[in-house]
Amino acid sequence: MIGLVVVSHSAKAAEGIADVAAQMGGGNARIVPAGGDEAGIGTSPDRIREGIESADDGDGVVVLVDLGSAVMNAELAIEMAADVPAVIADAPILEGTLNAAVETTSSKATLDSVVERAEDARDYRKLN
Amino acid sequence: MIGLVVVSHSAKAAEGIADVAAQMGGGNARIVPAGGDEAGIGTSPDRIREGIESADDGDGVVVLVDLGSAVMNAELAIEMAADVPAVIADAPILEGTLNAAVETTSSKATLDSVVERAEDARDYRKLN
Amino acid sequence: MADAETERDAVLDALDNVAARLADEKSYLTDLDSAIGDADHGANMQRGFGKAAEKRDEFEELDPNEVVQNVGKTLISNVGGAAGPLYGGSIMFASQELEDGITADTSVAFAETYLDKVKDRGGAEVGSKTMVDALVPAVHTYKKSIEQDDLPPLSALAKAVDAAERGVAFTVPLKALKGRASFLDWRSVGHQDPGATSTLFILEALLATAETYLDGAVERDAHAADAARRDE
Amino acid sequence: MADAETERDAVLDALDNVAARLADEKSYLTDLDSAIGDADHGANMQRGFGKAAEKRDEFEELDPNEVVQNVGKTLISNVGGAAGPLYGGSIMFASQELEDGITADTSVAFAETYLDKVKDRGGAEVGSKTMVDALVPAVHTYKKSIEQDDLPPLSALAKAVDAAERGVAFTVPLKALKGRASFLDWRSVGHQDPGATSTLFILEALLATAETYLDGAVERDAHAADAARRDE
Ligand SMILES: Nc1ncnc2c1ncn2[C@@H]1O[C@H](COP(=O)(O)OP(=O)(O)O)[C@@H](O)[C@H]1O
Ligand SMILES: Nc1ncnc2c1ncn2[C@@H]1O[C@H](COP(=O)(O)OP(=O)(O)O)[C@@H](O)[C@H]1O
Ligand SMILES: [Mg+2]
Ligand SMILES: [Mg+2]
Ligand SMILES: [Mg+2]
Ligand SMILES: [Mg+2]
Repeated sequence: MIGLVVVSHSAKAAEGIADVAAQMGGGNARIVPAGGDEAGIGTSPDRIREGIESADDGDGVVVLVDLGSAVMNAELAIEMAADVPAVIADAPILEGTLNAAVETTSSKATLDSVVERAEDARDYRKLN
Repeated sequence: MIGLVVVSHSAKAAEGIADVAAQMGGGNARIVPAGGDEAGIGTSPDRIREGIESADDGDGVVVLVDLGSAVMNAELAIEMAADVPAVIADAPILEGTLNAAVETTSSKATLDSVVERAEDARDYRKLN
Repeated sequence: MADAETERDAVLDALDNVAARLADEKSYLTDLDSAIGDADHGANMQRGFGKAAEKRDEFEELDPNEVVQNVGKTLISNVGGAAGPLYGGSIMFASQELEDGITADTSVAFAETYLDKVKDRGGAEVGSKTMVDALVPAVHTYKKSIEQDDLPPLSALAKAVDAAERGVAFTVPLKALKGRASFLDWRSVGHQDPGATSTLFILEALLATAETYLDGAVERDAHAADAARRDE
Repeated sequence: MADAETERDAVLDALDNVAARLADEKSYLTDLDSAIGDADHGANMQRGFGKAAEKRDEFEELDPNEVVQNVGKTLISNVGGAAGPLYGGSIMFASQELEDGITADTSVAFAETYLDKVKDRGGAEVGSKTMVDALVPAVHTYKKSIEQDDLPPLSALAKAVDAAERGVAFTVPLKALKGRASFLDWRSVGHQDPGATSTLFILEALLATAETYLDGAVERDAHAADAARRDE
């Protein structure tokens, strides 16, 4: 199953987003929060790399990010975890993680389809 | 100053998002997390109403939401807190809260301008 | 109906019956929600209506419309999920239609206002695979039976229950467009909607209550009966 | 340069000088970042280069390019923020250009590879109001001074520092298009970019180090000097 890593500047936000998404995936999705850094608010390439390695079961990992430096650290982490096929989704972090979590539990899921579903969340409207 | 209320299904996610956004607003923004419900994952119209009332200093409140039922409970809460001018932004919750937090610290901020900045976050791209 | 006291008793009995029925169906509703949601709809409904039923003593002091309003409020604070604001908020809002008592006409007004509020709050239309799919046929049938066909309310309600049952069955082959199930996209097809089902159970409990308070032949629609649920 | 040992000493001294300079400028950089960011750039840079400088003993065992690589790694894990992956990741990556030692040519290759990586990682171009605004003129000037004008490296580096200084000044009137400051939109105009400024300080510390290791007239560009910083 494709794994998900949630990279927010806040460790709490990453955990909370993973909690909500875990429910969307019916408890079956593999979702690892990797938020915050040693100083508190921030992101850490080492934490993200560990997240990627633990989210992967061989099928690869999609990484969801919040701000700019989360993207850069996620890229670095992906380079460091060179054995794991991992891609960053260009998606709003919470909404993208929910969509992605549902998709990972589909028997037809691929890295591409998970990224695509995550990125679909950009078009998600909340008000009628 | 216009207040912000962050309504996620996860209390942790709401708090973490508020933490990241507080930093974007240079520590000056009024941001109140109102996530989760008594059972854990969920949203509570009572909590959201309290959040709206405490975020308001007279200038009104913009509410950021995650999933469908957060929207409905936020609407109910806004009806309950009838004295507070409050609007829901149709925006990704984390990205919208960050944008909105920056805007609320502008001397020219209005309810409309804060909603608009929050909704601009729909077009925010993370990868180059 | 009759005097305010009888109306209040009827409302309180209806509340008890609805709460009891939803408690019975808790695990069934949860099973439905586990297929296309987060497996909490049974617990949500049982908890919310259970809390409301526990307030029976408090409610004895109130006018019938106030009882309904307070049931709505209690649901808002206790159901949770999407069902909380939809059921609770709409019941609370529609209770204003019962200010002058519960009659055939005010019950139609209540039903319509309730439906409008659910649609407005949730943005679902018929075909979105939600409680609206049970509600629309039920409310339309109820209104037409009373206003056009001059049926007695009990019979109109029985027809409405049949209509809701068809609505529930209708949700099975649809793709969910609203609520949590919509995240599943095509995978939601082939599953019955939990909220439409709980709407049917509530209507059935209301019908059972009405049978002890109202006279009149109960004309039901033979074709619809029991279609939705037992086939699953 | 000369033998690997002298090169390693030069790199280690450069590291010390950079770390000391950034420690001196910590509060200045933090002030800049508090105007258009989150007031951590001073602490980030000081912490990251401080940690790297603390590893001097460890680094004594390594080849010069390995020292540079390990400085990058240390920055990646210790700077934090956007500066961490930009400085750390790009230094680490560009260190491969120094595998055959540190010469005028390999230093140009290092500078270019470093610049490309920063641009690639962050997506900023000249005018985005980032460290790229200091880096591009510095790297272009360095390369041209060495490759076209045949200036000695020390002089080329001095010119590069002047160019970076102009770049820093250039960031003031711009609207930020990348990084945290871009969230401020128009409100970022009129403020000097912290990352461009720390880039300048690093280059100044490298120049100071080079002056103790390299010979050659130091040709600086009179007009640029001291423009950026003290006017603020
Ligand atoms: N936007 C909506 N409009 C109408 N009904 C909805 C909407 N969203 C959800 N529902 C109904 O709510 C039911 C789910 O309720 P419940 O499980 O209690 O809430 P949640 O989905 O938040 O866990 C669905 O089966 C559906 O009938
Ligand atoms: N995408 C980017 N490309 C190039 N430089 C950037 C980018 N984002 C930020 N920077 C640089 O990083 C500096 C801020 O660094 P720092 O304060 O340490 O990180 P953060 O903004 O995450 O707190 C900015 O002043 C800018 O020069
Ligand atoms: Mg549910
Ligand atoms: Mg739920
Ligand atoms: Mg900063
Ligand atoms: Mg920072």
